[in-house]
Amino acid sequence: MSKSRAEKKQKEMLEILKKHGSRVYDELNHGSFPVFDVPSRSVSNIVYDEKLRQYILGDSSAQRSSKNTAQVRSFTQLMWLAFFANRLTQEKKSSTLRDVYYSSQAFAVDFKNQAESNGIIEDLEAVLTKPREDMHIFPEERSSIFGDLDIEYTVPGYEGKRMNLANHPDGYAIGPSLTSAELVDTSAELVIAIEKGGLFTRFVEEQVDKKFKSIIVDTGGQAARSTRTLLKRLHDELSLPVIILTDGDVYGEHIAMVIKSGSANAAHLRELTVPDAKWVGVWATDIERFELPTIPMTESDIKRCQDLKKDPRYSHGIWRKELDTFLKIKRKAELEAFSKYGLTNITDRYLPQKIELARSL
Amino acid sequence: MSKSRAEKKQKEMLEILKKHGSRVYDELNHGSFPVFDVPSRSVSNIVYDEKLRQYILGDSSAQRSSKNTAQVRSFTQLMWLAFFANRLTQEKKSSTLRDVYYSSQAFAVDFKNQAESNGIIEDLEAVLTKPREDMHIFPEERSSIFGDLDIEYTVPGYEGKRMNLANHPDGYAIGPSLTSAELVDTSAELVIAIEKGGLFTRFVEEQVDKKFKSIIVDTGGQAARSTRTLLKRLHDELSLPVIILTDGDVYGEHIAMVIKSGSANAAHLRELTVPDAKWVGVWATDIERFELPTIPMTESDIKRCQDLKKDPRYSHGIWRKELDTFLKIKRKAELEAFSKYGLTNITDRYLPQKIELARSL
Amino acid sequence: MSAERFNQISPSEFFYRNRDLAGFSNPTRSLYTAVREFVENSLDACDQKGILPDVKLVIRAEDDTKQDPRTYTLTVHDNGPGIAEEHVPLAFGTVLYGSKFGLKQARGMFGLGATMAILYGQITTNKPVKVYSSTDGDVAHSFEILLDIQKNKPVIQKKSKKKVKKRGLVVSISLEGDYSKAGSKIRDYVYQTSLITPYASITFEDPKDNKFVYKRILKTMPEPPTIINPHPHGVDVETIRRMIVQSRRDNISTYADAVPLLHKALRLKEEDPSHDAISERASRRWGRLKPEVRTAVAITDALKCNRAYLQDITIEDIDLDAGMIHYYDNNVSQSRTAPLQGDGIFYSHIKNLVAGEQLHSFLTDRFQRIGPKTAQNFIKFAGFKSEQHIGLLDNKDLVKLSDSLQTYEDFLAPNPSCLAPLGESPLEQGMKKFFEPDFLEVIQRGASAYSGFPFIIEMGIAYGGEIQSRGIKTYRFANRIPLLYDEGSDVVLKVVNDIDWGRYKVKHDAPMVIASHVCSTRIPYKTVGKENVADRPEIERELKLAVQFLARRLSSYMSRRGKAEEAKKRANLYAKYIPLISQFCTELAGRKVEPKYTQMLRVGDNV
Amino acid sequence: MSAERFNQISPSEFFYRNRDLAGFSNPTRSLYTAVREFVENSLDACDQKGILPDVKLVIRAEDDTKQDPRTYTLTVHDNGPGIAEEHVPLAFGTVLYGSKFGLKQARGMFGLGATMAILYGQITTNKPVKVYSSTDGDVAHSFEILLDIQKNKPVIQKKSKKKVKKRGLVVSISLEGDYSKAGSKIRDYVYQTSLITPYASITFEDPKDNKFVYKRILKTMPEPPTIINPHPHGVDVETIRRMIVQSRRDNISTYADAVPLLHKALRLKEEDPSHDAISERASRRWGRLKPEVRTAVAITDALKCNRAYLQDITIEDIDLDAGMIHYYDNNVSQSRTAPLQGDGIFYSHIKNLVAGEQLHSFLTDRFQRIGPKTAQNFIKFAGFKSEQHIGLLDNKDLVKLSDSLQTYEDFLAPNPSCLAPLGESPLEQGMKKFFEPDFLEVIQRGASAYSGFPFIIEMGIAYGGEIQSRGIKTYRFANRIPLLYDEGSDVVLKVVNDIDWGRYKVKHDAPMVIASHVCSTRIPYKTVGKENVADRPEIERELKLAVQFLARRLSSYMSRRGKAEEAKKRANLYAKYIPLISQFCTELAGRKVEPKYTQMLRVGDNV
Repeated sequence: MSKSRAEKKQKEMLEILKKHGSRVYDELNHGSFPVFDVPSRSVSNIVYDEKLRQYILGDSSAQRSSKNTAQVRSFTQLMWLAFFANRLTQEKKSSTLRDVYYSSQAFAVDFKNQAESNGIIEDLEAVLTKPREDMHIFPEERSSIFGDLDIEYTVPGYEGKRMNLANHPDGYAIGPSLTSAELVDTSAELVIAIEKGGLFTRFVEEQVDKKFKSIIVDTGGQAARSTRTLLKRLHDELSLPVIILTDGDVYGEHIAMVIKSGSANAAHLRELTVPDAKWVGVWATDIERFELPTIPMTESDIKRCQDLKKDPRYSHGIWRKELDTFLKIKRKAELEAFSKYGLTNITDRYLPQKIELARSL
Repeated sequence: MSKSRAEKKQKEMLEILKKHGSRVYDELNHGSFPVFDVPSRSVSNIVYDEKLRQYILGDSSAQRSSKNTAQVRSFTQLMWLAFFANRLTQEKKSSTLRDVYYSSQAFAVDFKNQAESNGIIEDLEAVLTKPREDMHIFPEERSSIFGDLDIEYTVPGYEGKRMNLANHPDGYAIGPSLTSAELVDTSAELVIAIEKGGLFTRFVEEQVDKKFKSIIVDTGGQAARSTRTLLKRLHDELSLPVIILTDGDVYGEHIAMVIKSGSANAAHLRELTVPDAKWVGVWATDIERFELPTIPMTESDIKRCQDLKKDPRYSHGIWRKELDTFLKIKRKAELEAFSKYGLTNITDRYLPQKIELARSL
Repeated sequence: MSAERFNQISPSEFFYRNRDLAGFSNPTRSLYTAVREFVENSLDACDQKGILPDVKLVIRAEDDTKQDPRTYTLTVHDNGPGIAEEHVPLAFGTVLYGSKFGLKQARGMFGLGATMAILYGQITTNKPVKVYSSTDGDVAHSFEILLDIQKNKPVIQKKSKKKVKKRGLVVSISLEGDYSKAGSKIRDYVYQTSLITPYASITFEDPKDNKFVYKRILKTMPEPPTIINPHPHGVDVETIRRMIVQSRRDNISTYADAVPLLHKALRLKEEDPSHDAISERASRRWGRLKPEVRTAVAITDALKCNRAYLQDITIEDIDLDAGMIHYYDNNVSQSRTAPLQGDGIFYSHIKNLVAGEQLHSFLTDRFQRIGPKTAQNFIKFAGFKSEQHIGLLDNKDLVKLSDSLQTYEDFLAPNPSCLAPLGESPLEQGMKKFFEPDFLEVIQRGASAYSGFPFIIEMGIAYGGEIQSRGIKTYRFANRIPLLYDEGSDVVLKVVNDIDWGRYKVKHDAPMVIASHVCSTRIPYKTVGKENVADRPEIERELKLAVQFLARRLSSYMSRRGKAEEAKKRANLYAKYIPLISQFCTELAGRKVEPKYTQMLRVGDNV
Repeated sequence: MSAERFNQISPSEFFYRNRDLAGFSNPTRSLYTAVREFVENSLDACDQKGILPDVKLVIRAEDDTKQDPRTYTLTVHDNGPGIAEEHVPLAFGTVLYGSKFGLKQARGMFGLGATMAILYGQITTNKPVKVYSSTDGDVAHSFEILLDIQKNKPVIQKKSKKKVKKRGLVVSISLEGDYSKAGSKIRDYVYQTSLITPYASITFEDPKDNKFVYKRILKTMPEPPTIINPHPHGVDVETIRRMIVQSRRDNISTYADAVPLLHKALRLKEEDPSHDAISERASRRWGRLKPEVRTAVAITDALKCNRAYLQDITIEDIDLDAGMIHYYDNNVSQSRTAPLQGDGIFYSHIKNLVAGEQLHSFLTDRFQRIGPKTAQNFIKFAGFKSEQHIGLLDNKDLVKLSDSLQTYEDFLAPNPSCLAPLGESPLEQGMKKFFEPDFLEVIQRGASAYSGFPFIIEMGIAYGGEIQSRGIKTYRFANRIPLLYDEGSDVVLKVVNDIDWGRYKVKHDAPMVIASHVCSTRIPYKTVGKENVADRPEIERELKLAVQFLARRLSSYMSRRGKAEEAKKRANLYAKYIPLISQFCTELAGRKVEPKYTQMLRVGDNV
């Protein structure tokens, strides 16, 4: 089974790339200027899909034509990226956004800067409706995972090797090999995604994995796409419920929301959301309830709150209520704030309540 | 052996804390106001020690007296921290800088802000001449390690368990359990410290560990102190030479220098340096030699170059030469720049040359 | 054209003590201000007589070995009409003596500046101003004049005359100045003045013997402006009061023509009848006498004088309340006052004279933009009666009349014939010669008005060609004076900066010049220094329309120019990128041979 | 004290057209400026006569139903010396007519402001100014006066007199104003004026019938300043020229006393000898005649007139180059000119008169700070000779003399007796009453000078008590006028802000007031608006020394006050922290019982 999944993915990617390559080849051969239809990622084309419970792209798309002098350069860049992705996929080599930027220089399709090359990568994702990780382009941010989970690697040199992710108490970095590994078996009944490395260590140390039969994931702030993919797979493939713990501020709330229903700038992709994930804290209402040490909200915190209130996903339920409470109390608290009551207060008292709560939702 | 080392450390820490506690107790009991001698960490008291090849604190120290109204508050904070470190060490619990800040609130010795609490932690380090990691206070930054290295954990719940660090190709996070583990065995003959996660993945993927019999460490930019401790232990306990690869800029050069001989703001500690570590690239001279894509140096890059030239450690050899070259060419290059010549160019061509070079030094 | 009417309006000690007010605060600023005042006087004089100006400005250090600030000689030569011998001392030796007090556009305002420069020169060097004036191109009168500051009167030190071959005026003063600091400003001033006065030749010789020559670019001059009645929106109570006094004086003064004919009109035999004879005869023939004759008779009677005396006096005012006639006796050159008797037909006649014209005719005769119908409507609006005599209005009425004139909204906009814009063609020729641009367009907007003062905007945009500077450079002019300082707060700059130039295809660093000229009978300067124009909404609007018009023209030029460049660029782009696309898709499609794209490269050439 | 010498220095149309210059640019600003001008005139008048001022200011809306801007009546009553009946029309109906032109400190400067206010009132409402003046406290003369702006002369509309019981002046004008906007500024002005004039009672009734009363705090007045000779550093060429003319005139005018005695001195029999008789007899007795008699003879001879005529004329000037005598004929009230004959002893005498005094005595007599020795040294420095006659100096000499006077460095600093500072005690009493502070200290610095003008700094600092405001509040005064606007660029603010108050234990939000008063014969204002003082280094230095002195005093006060608070704070700190230290070290040391620290807490109380 492990081989088939990774290989299927590879085959799919190579086919779709070849299809686009052939089309362009044929058009050139007939003397006509080739074009791509690139789904528009402008704000006006990003809509919230109630059914999918995430942001998706609307129907609007823009033609990128090699005939248009303003577009021929970026058309060429897009073609080069497809060509480069094709090589990476065939050779099963991973690369980073930064690698892509530099690699282009060998082919005289130099990007002005990293931002331009990132933009073209998103364009290609939208054209192929595949995440860049499928093209073997990975982010550099690292997050970690810990817990009783057996995986089987598919990366070259490790094919078929297995690993239990509870063996190294500092946690396992989530990189290309973990993201592409098969998830074989687990005794866990829950995934706890937590925003901060410090708390991750505390959770491991306090054996939250054992006490609550859980897999602990450190998202490292806003969760990188590979982390979100892994969370989705834990949920979908192993049927594990996912709960999210963040700092008690508007950014924490949004970290949870992005895991649950995606971010606006990945509206062109649909494999990154965990719609059933539950945000369990730290809520604005917890701040009062647990009398946590707080910090005043800044101007920009308040602004961010007000902006989010316009987002349809924040128009109801807990999401709306907590935003309103933040705006009322105008203060925020960090996860570490529980240390005021002792280092293990968060795992001994707060977490059990919240897990209980999540079950009841 | 494994037990003795970690336990020895623990015992040492508890003893020194008790010694200070008893002294203060006795003074109070005799009706005199207790004081601490805190070595001064001001710039004027930081000197470069040619023999130790690192910055150390000079002889100047300041008395912090509980009698002085301007100092009684910070004296109390220092006492509380010793008290808190004592509990952490006894219970073998780890905590973060942020935890310390919040934990104080339970004891009415509240810190104004994180900066103040960090300052007191450094004061205590200086008083005890022990790094905070020995008091079980860890940073949140994470770096990773990969390679054929057997370790044996000493953290609670994992005592005696072993792990080989080549099993998870995304790398192992370097946290409290890894830093405190015993280094049991390795087949490696070399440690390669590399500045960036992206390159770390590339190195693992290209099996640099096998090809060059090496352990690969991702420093994640400026190496955190736990990472430097681990590097030092790899060098000292396993007699492995350490080479360092950074971006080709002045900050990269300084990352290497800090691993080699410490940073000025840890001048009060002496277990964090690897004086024999070798910086092998990317050098300014490499930029010209390999015709790498470059970025112009900014004003602040140039300023930084000129500042470093005043540091005695940069007054000679390769350190001086490369700074001068940077100032001459006024351009810099990243490690990824080698991707211009293909993704594996750096591992296939550049790295072997540099390892060869390091051996000859 | 008639001779200038000179009249003295008031003196000068005040300015000696407050010379900062007129721009003479320090050696740098003073040298610059003195240059401006003399050059502008010369240009104004030529303009008013329709003479193509030749102006030469010379600045010399009197002692080259000294450091700045030091003494300079400043000399301005022109080919203007000159000043009549008898007016020279007063014109250059009296503060607030001049010929520019009417309601029309001129550079200077109060005849203050040149005399201030002379005064400044005198108090810093104690040397007289030297003037050479020839009104006929044949004889020049030369003067050396000091000012008696306390008395505000000229003291002639030397006077002579000689034969010359050219008409015009030369003025020369010594003054303390700082050319090392003022130099660049003076050079800018001369340069920009030449640009806005393309019909003038201007030469400047500086203290280092550099010579800056700007030859005239065209030989036609703009129409000189005419003096006209004030617009109702531009007057206050004091102005109306003066107009009423003037009206009464005009009314009374008609008698003067009747004086020589008095004995004839009254059928008297004597050449110079006595006032008794006149009164007696006039009483009998009263019904048959013309109004001006009646006036002459009434005055003879009031003053008890004979006809000859009447011929030698000028009636200044008649004050019924005080029962006095004020008159000027030309024989003794003195004002005199005589009592006015209080009854009889002669007194009634005088009373009627003083009552003055009726409001309706007063409005139509003495204001612009008030015809019979407008007058009627306005009078109704203000709550007066048409037949009311203006001489009988009391204080409250005057204030009401003034307020109503300010607030009545149906007057037409002010008549612009008192303005003298440069004209589109002269502005265009000037800018063409100065900038040699690739693109040039000018516009003169129609006349508009703010608070009763008419104004006209002229503007030109030049682009490319020999223009070396990067970014939009704006030259600002007001009544043909360049405005050099305090750019920041000027309305023209504001308008230019508010334009979204990108919309007109103009880049940030375009080589472009804008020249803007505001003409008005009263420029609303923000400061006494006359260096920037306030942002009155009416002026801002006109400036904006002018800039937008020119920007649209520039935009279409840029489009045309762009097309050719576009085609070339296109071909280059295709040649660069199509082969790359070909290479990449070949590998992607898994082919060995590249597609045949060569003919597509040619497409680029003619799309 | 002698009566004020009124003299007219010059007129007004200019100001009608440029009223912005004097602060009458809009209804808000104009109302405020008018208040200032009248109040300051009243205070100046009282000061100069040593009268404790009672000033009442009343502003009423003429029609309460109208909106701002509307017509207000502004009335100022004072108990000053009043103005003599014959001077009233000119004083209020002529621009630049006044009594404040000498070199001494006063609030107003040129008698311009009050008349400008009247002029502004007239052109906005066309109503006359009303003046009630009583110089004897018995009879008051009342006037209603309009200005004839063109002629710069008063037109009396009504005049009457009545019995009164109080001396003083009441001035009332109607003007367009905007109290809703100007109100807070006017109230500030009255408040601050009272603070710096603690010997005055000032009452202000505003249009809403609010009454602001500031009673006098003390009953002694500062010494009035005296008029003195100019300091050599403060003169220019023009001033020197005038001084020479004045010296010559003084020299000549001595003859007047000799005229009645002429026949006696010459031993002539006739009461009114002819000029022939005079000349003949004088030639023979010449050696025995006094200088002033010789002068009288020489002039009779020159004018060919008899003694009686000589008594009726005033010699204005004698111009040797032109060979003319200028004189004023009191009989016909006209200036006249007569030729001067060119030889004989009489002419020689006149020549000597015109040559004037010798440079040495000119310097010692007409300047302050030049005694005989200084004069000698200076003359050597300047390259002149002591016995040179000043009337014979040519232009070059004059300029050289002027330059040398400016640059010679060994003159003593200007004499401050022309200044009238308030004095330390009055300032202290004023601030005490106004602020009721916990701490108060004032200082008057010694006199100093810049560019030939003397000045004195007075300053006070008040702290705590009833002062409610947070942060340092600075009141600025110059010559007893409050400066309310343009704080940003004022030198006083600069000095106050540059002080490192922390060094003096003064916190950022301290409840503290600084009052600073600069007195000078000429305050170096930065702008015409007279609202901020320029940063001359000499003034800045004195201000700094004053602030530092006061700050040091404040600092020691704060120290004393701080000690007690300190001890209390210490005890609190120990009580809070020692138990914590005890708790922590007990656990660290592995003990069960806490150490005995209670007695240490008591240590805090008395350390």
